[in-house]
Amino acid sequence: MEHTKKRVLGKTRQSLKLLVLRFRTVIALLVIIVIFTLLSDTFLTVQNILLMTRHVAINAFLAIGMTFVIVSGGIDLSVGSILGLCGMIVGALIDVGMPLPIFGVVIYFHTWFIVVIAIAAGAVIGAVNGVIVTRLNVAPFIATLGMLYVARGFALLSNNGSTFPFLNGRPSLGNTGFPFLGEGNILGVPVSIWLLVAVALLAAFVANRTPFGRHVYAVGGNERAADLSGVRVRRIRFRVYMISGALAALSGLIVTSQLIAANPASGETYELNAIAAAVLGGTSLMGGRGTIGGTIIGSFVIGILADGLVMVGVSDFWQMVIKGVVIIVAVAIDQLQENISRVAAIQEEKRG
Amino acid sequence: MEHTKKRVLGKTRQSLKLLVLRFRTVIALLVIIVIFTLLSDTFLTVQNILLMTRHVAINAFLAIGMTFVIVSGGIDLSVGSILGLCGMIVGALIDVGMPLPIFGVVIYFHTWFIVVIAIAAGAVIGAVNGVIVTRLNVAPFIATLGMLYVARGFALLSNNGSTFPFLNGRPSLGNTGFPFLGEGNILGVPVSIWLLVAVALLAAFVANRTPFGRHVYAVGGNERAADLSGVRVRRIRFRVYMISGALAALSGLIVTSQLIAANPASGETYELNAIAAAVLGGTSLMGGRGTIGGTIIGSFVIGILADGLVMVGVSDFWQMVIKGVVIIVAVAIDQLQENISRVAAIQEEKRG
Amino acid sequence: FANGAKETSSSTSGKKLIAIFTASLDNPFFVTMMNTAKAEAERLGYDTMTASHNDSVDTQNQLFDTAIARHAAAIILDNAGADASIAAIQKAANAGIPTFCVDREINAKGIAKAQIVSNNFQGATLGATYFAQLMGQKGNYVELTGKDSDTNAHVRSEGYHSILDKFPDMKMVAQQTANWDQNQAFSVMQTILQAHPEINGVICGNDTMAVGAEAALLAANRPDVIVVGLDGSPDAAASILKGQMKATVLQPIVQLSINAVDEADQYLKSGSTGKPEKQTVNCTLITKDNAADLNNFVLSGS
Amino acid sequence: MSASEEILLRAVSVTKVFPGTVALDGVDFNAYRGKVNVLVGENGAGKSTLMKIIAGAEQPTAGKLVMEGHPVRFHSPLEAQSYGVGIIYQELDLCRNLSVSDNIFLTREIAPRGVINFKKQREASKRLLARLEHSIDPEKKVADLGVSSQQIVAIAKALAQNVKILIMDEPTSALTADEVSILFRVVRELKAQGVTIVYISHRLEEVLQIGDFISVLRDGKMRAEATVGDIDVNWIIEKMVGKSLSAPPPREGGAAKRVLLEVLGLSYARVEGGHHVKGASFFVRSGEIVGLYGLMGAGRTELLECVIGLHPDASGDVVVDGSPLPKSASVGERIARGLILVPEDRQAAGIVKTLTVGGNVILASVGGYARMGILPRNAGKSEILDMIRQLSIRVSSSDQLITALSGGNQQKVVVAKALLTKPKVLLMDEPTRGIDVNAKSEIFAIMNGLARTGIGILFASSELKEIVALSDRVIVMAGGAVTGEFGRGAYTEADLVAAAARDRVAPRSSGEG
Ligand SMILES: Nc1ncnc2c1ncn2[C@@H]1O[C@H](COP(=O)(O)OP(=O)(O)OP(=O)(O)O)[C@@H](O)[C@H]1O
Ligand SMILES: Nc1ncnc2c1ncn2[C@@H]1O[C@H](COP(=O)(O)OP(=O)(O)OP(=O)(O)O)[C@@H](O)[C@H]1O
Ligand SMILES: [Mg+2]
Ligand SMILES: [Mg+2]
Repeated sequence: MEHTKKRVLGKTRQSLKLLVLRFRTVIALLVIIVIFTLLSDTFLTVQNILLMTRHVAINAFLAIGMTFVIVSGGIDLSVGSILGLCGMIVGALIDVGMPLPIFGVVIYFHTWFIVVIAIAAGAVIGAVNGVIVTRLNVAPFIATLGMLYVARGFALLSNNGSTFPFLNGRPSLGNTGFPFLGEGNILGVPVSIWLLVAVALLAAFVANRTPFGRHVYAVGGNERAADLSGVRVRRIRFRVYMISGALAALSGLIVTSQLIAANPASGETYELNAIAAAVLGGTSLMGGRGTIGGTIIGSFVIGILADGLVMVGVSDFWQMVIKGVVIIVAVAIDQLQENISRVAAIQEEKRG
Repeated sequence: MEHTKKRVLGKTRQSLKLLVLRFRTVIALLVIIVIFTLLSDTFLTVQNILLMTRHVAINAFLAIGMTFVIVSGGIDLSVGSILGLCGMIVGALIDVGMPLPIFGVVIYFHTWFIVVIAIAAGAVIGAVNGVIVTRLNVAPFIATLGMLYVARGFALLSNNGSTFPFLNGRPSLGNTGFPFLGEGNILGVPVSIWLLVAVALLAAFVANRTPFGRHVYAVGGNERAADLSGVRVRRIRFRVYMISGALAALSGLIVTSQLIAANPASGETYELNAIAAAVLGGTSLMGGRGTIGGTIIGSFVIGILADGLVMVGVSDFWQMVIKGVVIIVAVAIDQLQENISRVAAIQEEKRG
Repeated sequence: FANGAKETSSSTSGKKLIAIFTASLDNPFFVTMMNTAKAEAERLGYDTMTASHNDSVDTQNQLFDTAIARHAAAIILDNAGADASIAAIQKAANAGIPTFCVDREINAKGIAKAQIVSNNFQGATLGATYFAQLMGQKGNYVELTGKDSDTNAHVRSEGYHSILDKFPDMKMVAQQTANWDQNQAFSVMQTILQAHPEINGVICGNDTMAVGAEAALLAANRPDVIVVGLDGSPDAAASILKGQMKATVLQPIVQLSINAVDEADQYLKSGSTGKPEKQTVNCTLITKDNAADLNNFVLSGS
Repeated sequence: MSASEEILLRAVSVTKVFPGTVALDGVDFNAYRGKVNVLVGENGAGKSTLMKIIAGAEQPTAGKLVMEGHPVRFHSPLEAQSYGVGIIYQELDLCRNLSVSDNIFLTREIAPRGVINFKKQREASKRLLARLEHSIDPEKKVADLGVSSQQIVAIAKALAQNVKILIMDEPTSALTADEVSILFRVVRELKAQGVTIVYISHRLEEVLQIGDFISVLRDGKMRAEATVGDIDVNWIIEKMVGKSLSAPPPREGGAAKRVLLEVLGLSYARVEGGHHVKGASFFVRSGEIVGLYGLMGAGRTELLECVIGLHPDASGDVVVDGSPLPKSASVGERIARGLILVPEDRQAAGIVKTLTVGGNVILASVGGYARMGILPRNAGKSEILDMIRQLSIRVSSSDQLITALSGGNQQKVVVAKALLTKPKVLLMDEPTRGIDVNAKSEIFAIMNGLARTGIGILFASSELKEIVALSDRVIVMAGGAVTGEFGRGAYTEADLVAAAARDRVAPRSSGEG
């Protein structure tokens, strides 16, 4: 009896601790939200929340792909460049179409097909990363660092450094409607938010409920063990880069659609925000640990911080400092909290 | 007898293999040099070699510090920002001195003392990285990513985003002579090259011939085993960040001295070049493996590529693409060669 | 989003809000733009919100969203891209917020309420003409261009060549981008000097690069090489006074910024700026004769 | 042996070459259907390599596999699995970040229509663990389990597949006697179901107990094959080492000497409640070998880790050679004072894989070779070579990477590293885990020799025979507490077992004294 009671108590304490640990990023998020709400009365309005969520979405797509890559034990520095390059591909396809010189014609695709092409292009670039990592055995950091330069180079080369403007399309070519992706609403909620919800749910499902997802965690946790257990390690690692590339392309589509213009410099340094979001959300850079939900929350912390600081008028330079401090402090608290709860447990034990 | 002979043979083969492995980056370097020599007749002149070495030096200092950090199992993304911030500190000290409002005076330091202060400042920032990593248990990638933002923010704040120009100093204040560091010559060879030689030799010595160096390799190879062997893991990890910070400051001094102006944006994205140089030189991002010699060669590959492409007039966009491809290919060849020599060794073993 | 913005903005203090967005704050040019506009707006009784987009169109787009969310009355903008900024400005217009472009124009008419820019092309021709004159209309020169993805880099380059290409004896031996960056200009200049020691002049797309190139030339002991920049930055002016750089071209950013805010004020009060949309203000050549009168982008006596 | 026995799987002149080593040299191996085929051999004989080839984890350099009469080639573990080959690896290759049931069903997820049915997996895991008489929570993370529980999970994982042939590479090295007998029951059940077992162990009595056929590998060559009924331990040892081994010389129990290590009231709390170690007090005298016996999870590992200073938040006093250690003393300071630990898990805590053999041996004492912070060229080279000789570590050179050594030789390197620090008290956690008989007797001889020189040795072991043979005194732990202490000759094996089982009355998490 006694024993059972103690055990139940232990369990309650355990779950409370887990709860705190789990919600540390949520708590950080809430703190940030409260602060900004006090400092700015337009901060906590439906309109502003929708707005910030749209901003968050762009980073969140990258961060979701990044989460798969990091959980598998890799890293993808090329997402920002892929975003830029895929945006340029969309721009080129809408603006100048696809010239087929041998036939002397130019093909213009339907908008939806262009979207599909762009995402496929992202997946293919991701696949190239995957091949370099899995077949040429180049460390992910280096492989994707190389791709960061290569993809950005091609994005700049694609239109000689210039933007593709006015991507409204032409009705005569059947390629109108592209701005809908970035600026359209469905049931009063922006398309990009719907997409974020859909992608996040799908990603969480894949991560938790499919063999592929389990294998990603297994590979990141202990590659050798996964290999010996029959996990097709290479295939898994290859695919996470494809996913990351495809999601970077999706992000590129939304950026391009919002601007109704494709800019070759789009997405520069976004990889750092994506990594920061994933890690703030509890993803371990050692691989094997991380959740999509955490990553989404991490994206919100980064995004709301950026928007909120602008709203309350903090200078650019201080924004940088604050962002850096928040990243470090949030992750440090993660560690501290783990320690604190450990010490608490030990103390309780000493009394008992 | 028989046995001894076999052993000797084995040794020769082993060392031949090691030789090939060791010189793969040298071979890449030679290829690059040959190509540029063919494309530009001023490329292989003493003067140009000295010039390129000076350009290489700036990255090499960062890369040497980075090598210690990576070998210990960490990474330092903040070196570029530390470079910029320490440059601004020098600029401020020469330009406006150190005002002591309570005494109503402004102190101007002697140039050499300013140099010391700047390097100490770099070491202190590195130490902060070290504390965050070792005491707050924040992953190095995140700790130094945070510092990347914080240090850059402070660099920009230090003079409100402006440069400190004309750092020639004033004879009346005894702080002249600063440009000597970046532009002076000793025995016909630029000071920064002498510094590079000195720092590289010292770093190689520390890595190979001191207990500290051995411990860095042990910590990077297996932290737990090192810990159980009595290695003060935290202290070692702390110190590598200090070294990296101090060397970033040195690099910042040279950059600032060359420009005779401190620019708050100096060093942006330099961390990527430093990491690339270390990895091209054979440093493993998993920790435990890497040499200073290799890193120096890696720095030359990166630096000569950049200068050579400018000399032969390749466009910026193509420079990016080529740089990315070279990074990937060089590391891929590294892996390939290791595989090939492994297969060769096995074949030999079969015959023998 | 078009609906919410109709009821006009008032912040806690009851004042209307003007958002001021500039490129990057690590260049005194943009800092001056921001500070001038901010001071003028506050003088006219507005609240201000300032930020920089670091030449990222996406960041700029998000800043616009934020301005719209805060019901800004007007936006003063030094934009991130002539084409890629249009959508954001259009979005603000749809939300009833007028945008006034400063310094950089956009490739569309009727969307921004005003585009008050210095005449980059004219400025470049000024600099190039003086450069050619200093060179004696002959010799080898190098051009350092700005970021390739920046329209102004191209406009200025075209301005330079519209003049320099007329002189058959002036030969451009190298053209490289230094991405508006001081360090990169320094290093690229050193390298080019190796390949082409025979040069007599360097013409740069902005002053930051000119100052970097000048440092490289001094280090190489080539004070004879003529360096000309563009912007009229304090560093360049000081360099000219020291006899190092030979000239720069002042973009009257202070005037542009004040005009933009004044016109915004005018528009908010009367519904019209009373001026055409495109307004170009001519640039002024700065040489050792007038560099001393230049103080933080303001030429006294002009 | 009878020719009528059917061979399920046959390895035909399999050769495997690693750079620097011929691990297998034309090895023929037969696995008889429905039998327990035992494979023995010294450390580095090539047993694990042969098994990895059969399981598709390594590719043979030459030779082939024949399964049920057809030549087969397994390019991946998955392919081998599809032929019904299951394996429990020596290195316990589990994903520590995943739950027990995730590990058990890795690549064999119960996922109709691509969606995993976790409930079914959990239930199936429970059943498998129950079959091994364990009630490990299937949702628990493997990282939160002790070594022996992990071993159980690895076994359960292998049992989860429908195997024709099950390879067990030292499955009992981390198990207690009770657990071993449970495992043997399962092995017999499997056998009865017609499953072919390949069984590797260094515990030779075990081999005789469970095996039907035995094959002996030495230096990468197959030396002998026999029916277990026809042979005895001496036969195995003779085939394994090429000569018969004399029993370790009995140690003369030295008279009571100076106390070198005294531990007083050592406690180390468990995060989730209870204690790893609770109020442990004991001492070790000069020239004395003290055995530390206990069942799985008794807390021996943690006790030793606390003594060496790995857990700064442990309470209690440690006195070395008369002077108390400050609570805050780091591992390095404790090493300097004459303590050193040879850890249990050599992969995770023993060796540094990126270093050479020499680099590993000198790691804990490298500071001592420095003159004014600088190491002389070839610092400690002669001592390293001495150690390599003394412990007969099989290497071609001290500059060889340690990863090229077999498990047993790697363990010797770890011992060498400890000895080079000239310890007063040597702490050894399962020093013979995964070490062959030859190396074992060498290690015993070394321990005896060290004790003779006045060093005190405290070693934890799960092997009763080892404890009894070697110890001057035995300390028994259960549930984190010391439950018994016995002088040489003053106890029976039953006494030790009884003391070790003292906490089994109440579940471990209750944390009673
Ligand atoms: N990946 C590898 N690279 C190089 N050599 C290896 C590798 N794996 C094993 N070896 C070598 O092959 C030989 C056989 O090793 P193996 O692990 O099969 O021995 P074992 O009989 O299982 O020994 P133990 O009883 O210690 O587990 C050893 O000499 C070992 O050094
Ligand atoms: N069944 C279990 N359930 C939960 N935790 C366990 C279990 N078994 C072991 N552990 C964990 O492992 C710790 C020590 O176990 P370990 O097996 O290493 O102890 P030990 O006495 O050193 O035994 P051995 O060295 O024989 O494995 C325990 O304190 C506990 O944290
Ligand atoms: Mg083995
Ligand atoms: Mg143990």
